[in-house]
Amino acid sequence: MSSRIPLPYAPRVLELFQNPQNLGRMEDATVIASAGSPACGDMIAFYLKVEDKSEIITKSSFESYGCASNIAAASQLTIMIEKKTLEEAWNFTWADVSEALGGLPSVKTHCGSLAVGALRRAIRTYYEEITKATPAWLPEELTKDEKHALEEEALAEKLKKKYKL
Amino acid sequence: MSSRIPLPYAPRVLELFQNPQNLGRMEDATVIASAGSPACGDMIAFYLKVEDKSEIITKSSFESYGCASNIAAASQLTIMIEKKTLEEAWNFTWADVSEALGGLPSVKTHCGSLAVGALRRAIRTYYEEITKATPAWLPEELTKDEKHALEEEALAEKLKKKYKL
Amino acid sequence: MSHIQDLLKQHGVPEREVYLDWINGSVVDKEVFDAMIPYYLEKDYGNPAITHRIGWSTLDFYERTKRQISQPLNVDPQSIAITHSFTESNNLAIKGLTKMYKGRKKIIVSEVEHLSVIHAAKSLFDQGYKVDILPVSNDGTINLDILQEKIDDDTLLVSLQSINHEIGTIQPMKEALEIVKDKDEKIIFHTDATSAFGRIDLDFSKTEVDLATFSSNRILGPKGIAGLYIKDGIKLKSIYEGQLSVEILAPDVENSPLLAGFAKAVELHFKNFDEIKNHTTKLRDKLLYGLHTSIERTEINGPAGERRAPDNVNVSFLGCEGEALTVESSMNGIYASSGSACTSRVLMPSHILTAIGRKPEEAHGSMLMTINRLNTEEQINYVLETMPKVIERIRSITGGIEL
Amino acid sequence: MSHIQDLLKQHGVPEREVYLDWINGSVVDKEVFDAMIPYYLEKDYGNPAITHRIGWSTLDFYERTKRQISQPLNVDPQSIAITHSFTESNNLAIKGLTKMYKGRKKIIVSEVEHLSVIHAAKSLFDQGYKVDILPVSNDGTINLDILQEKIDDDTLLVSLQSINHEIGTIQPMKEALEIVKDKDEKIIFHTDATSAFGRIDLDFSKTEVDLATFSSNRILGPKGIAGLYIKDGIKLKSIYEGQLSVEILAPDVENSPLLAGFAKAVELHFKNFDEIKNHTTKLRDKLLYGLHTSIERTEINGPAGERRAPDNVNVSFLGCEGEALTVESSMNGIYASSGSACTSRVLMPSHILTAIGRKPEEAHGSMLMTINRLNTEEQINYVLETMPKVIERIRSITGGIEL
Ligand SMILES: Cc1ncc(COP(=O)(O)O)c(C=O)c1O
Ligand SMILES: Cc1ncc(COP(=O)(O)O)c(C=O)c1O
Repeated sequence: MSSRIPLPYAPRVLELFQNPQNLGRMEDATVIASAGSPACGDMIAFYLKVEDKSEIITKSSFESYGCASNIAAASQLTIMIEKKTLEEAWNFTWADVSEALGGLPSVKTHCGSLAVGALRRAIRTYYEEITKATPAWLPEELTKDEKHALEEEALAEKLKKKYKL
Repeated sequence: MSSRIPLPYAPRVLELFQNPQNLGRMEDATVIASAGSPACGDMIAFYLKVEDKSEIITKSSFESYGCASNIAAASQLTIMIEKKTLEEAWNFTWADVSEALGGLPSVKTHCGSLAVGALRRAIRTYYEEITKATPAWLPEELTKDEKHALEEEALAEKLKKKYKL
Repeated sequence: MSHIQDLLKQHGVPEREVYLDWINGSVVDKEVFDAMIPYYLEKDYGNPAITHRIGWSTLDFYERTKRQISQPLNVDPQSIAITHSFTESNNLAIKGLTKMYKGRKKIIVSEVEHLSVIHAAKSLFDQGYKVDILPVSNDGTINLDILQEKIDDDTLLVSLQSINHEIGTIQPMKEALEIVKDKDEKIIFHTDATSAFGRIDLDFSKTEVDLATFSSNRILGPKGIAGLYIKDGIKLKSIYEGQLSVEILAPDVENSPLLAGFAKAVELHFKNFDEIKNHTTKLRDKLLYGLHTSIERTEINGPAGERRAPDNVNVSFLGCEGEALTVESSMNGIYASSGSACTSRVLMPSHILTAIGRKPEEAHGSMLMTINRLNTEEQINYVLETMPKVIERIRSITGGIEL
Repeated sequence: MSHIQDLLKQHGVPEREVYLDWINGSVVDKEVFDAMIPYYLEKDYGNPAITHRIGWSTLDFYERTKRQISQPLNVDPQSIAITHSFTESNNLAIKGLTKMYKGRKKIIVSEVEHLSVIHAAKSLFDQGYKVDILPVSNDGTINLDILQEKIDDDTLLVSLQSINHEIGTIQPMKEALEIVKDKDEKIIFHTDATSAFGRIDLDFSKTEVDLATFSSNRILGPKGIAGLYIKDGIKLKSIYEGQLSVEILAPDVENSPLLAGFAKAVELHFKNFDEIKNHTTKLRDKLLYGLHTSIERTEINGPAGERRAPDNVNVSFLGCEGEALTVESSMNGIYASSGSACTSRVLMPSHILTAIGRKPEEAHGSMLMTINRLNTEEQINYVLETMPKVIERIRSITGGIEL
């Protein structure tokens, strides 16, 4: 049976929704990545400015097509990774993001997850396209949060087929 | 599914219930008959004083163990048969009684019916036990209203068995 | 049918009136009503699953009231499903369970359960379920030995009420629960606590009760809203289909004013639990024993003393038919109901009175009076003064008819 | 979860507030509320099937209110079953029918029916029923040619709504009914008229409609009470079990204050039917066309003009996600809902918007606003002034993401 779900956001979600930090396209980004799909109602683009040697994220920003928690999660993550190395940034999980937001309703965990997926894609892209060398700490296999993004994108394809678009 | 039933009595039912005409045992009755069964929650005793030759009912009365409509129906019938011949009295049906009462709720038709059954039993008893001769107008077969009384009595026996009394 | 107004005119309004038919309909407490007003007119009237200010505010209200409603049972608010009525709760407990638990096919209920339990169980016959009916003693107490015997590997559910709604028997719930769970923990135990809520202690936090029905309108809350306690881990399926919102087992139940009333009724009733219990018990005994001693050929239905619900009076006046009794009482301003066949569509006497061994003519002469905290001692005195005349008149109509 | 109050504090109370989410929750009219008061506190609170003054008086009240409620449909009051909700009415119509009519096994519904219809029909799969789903055109109109094709000897029931609840399509009910009954009079025709009651003429006296669902809380009456019209001769069985009283198809629905409110809401609404219709139609068009012309990349969902419900506004703002839209609107004091997946438990967009061929990203960006007679032109002006800013901000968050 289909149904609506109550969404008792923590105030931090609304705060970031109202006043998102680090919102918007970054023209001079070192790397860009996106995750999710508009067909699922959730998509995030992630921009990173990475300092060369130190691999420190000096600036990051996002764009989001998504619900309030999606926007808040992406914004929250950009705040968390500020001045962190790529390795440090990699290690943030959706649970960290959710916690920083005061707890997301369980149906919304995929929003936190999607932000993390987009960030990790950006980090992988950095090593694949910029340094062309993979550091030891970067797992070869996709992590859960990255897979989640893939799943959502696959679902979008299915939806498109279902509705014959 | 068992259920309660609304009983929107006409005011005449309540009037006769409050102030029943011709209530009570008649010591000098010509004939007495009863119908129904306490096990079913409905029983009527009918008393007739019959003038010898003319076969006119000079007085009748009743006792009732039953609901308001049962009491009202019996009382109403005693009023209707006053000064009537036995033949005329015989011809009153439960529909006549119900009409005189302003219409009984359909689940209560058996109450009107029971009063008529008791009266007819009294009339039969009169011919069987007093005159010992059956007039031509008196049907040999039991009428519907008499059968109804029998059915109710049979149901009482069944109830008694069911509850092992 | 428009002659009902004439009937009422014929009846008249008695000078003194005493309402003792709380089980069949009830006003709400004035304070309860006041608590409902804002939710009808201005506040938290939204859908608690919508993401805007009114929706969120309604959600906040919803969670707060569910917390209040769950308090007397001492359980997690999340374990309470809101429904429209105790009847729906009973149906959800029984049919909703059988939709989720396949395999076991036996349901055990008692003979004196409310019809919503008995009929809900029997409605499953055509899906291969077997319904075992427990007999009761002549005061309405469930036979625990037979319960012990009937439980087997095929038993899915035992549904036994906490207090009987008609004759007030307080059932040995603790013992029944022990028997069931000792034999097999997996058997689900449901209790219809509708008539027990607010009458006896119902702390479920330390028991193994799996499901419990309770309702708002037995404690002067509004009708149209009720609850089902569902122990964590028990799975049910909604008994009808629709769009679900906060409640995931019953569509279309989110109703702020009724919830506000339910919560307020709970607050008021349980704040004064002991006082209400003492008050009604005193009036109950006064009425029950008063009728029994002052009117001859009067029998008490159900147990006496501690084992009787504090608000239940049920007696049979021999030689009286119950519908006539309620009408004559009514004309004297006393409002009560009867287990007589004449008040039922199927013309059968109350299944509860026959279950305790009453002869049909005893059942027909029964009167059920429930005592509410709004009733006063003066009212009971009036009833005690008046009923002998009522009975005398009805018996005079019965006259010499032998029963 | 207790942080909802903090969430509300963070949100704040906007200076101006316009409620347009009537489909999801509603206050009652002040006059309706006033009509309910006596039945909560002092009057006709009894059970209408009990033989005492309070019972009879309640019965009289019950019959009078049912008469009022049946008037707009121009049918016999006895043909109206009272239920707790339109969801229950829809379930009773569909499942209650299949319990009585054995043999035929096909049910035809449209793609855009309310979930209570679609899911009730589908719940019968395991009893061997087949559910045929009619497609709709891109304004939501039922495809009558396919209806014609699908009807066969096995068809028991056709259930088609009168007005779509989400995109406001007024369905060609008369034509659909003719097609069905011309082919086979024995096929039962049900219409979910919940969103049509009070919006279009629903005189069933001269039609062959067999069953029709309607509800109180769409015309500023209280929630918790609804109706099902059942044409004389059609047999249904109650969908759950209990003690029945006046209503013989739904246990435990006799609720005097809610009935009083329902009847009063009917009286007030239909007394002013034309006025309400003109008022809402005017505001609807102002809002619908206003949004469409002042905000680029905005698409209207559902038909325009005469074939659209007088109170329905539904548009998709491309490049916006619906939940974010409702939140941003809310912070500007505009309360509406969305067909976005993000507001649903299953994360799927509205089945109605996808049925009319909207791409998922169009469905996600939809906003449903319903206009009530309590809304004013000034409020609509405020919405028209404010929404461009709302959309602009949401689109700025989406930024360059390509959809
Ligand atoms: C357990 C229980 N039994 C019985 C009833 C009511 O019985 P009746 O409808 O016969 O008065 C209720 C509630 O009304 C109830 O909760
Ligand atoms: C026909 C119809 N559809 C839909 C709805 C409600 O839909 P939702 O719960 O999705 O707002 C209602 C009533 O609420 C309805 O009557």
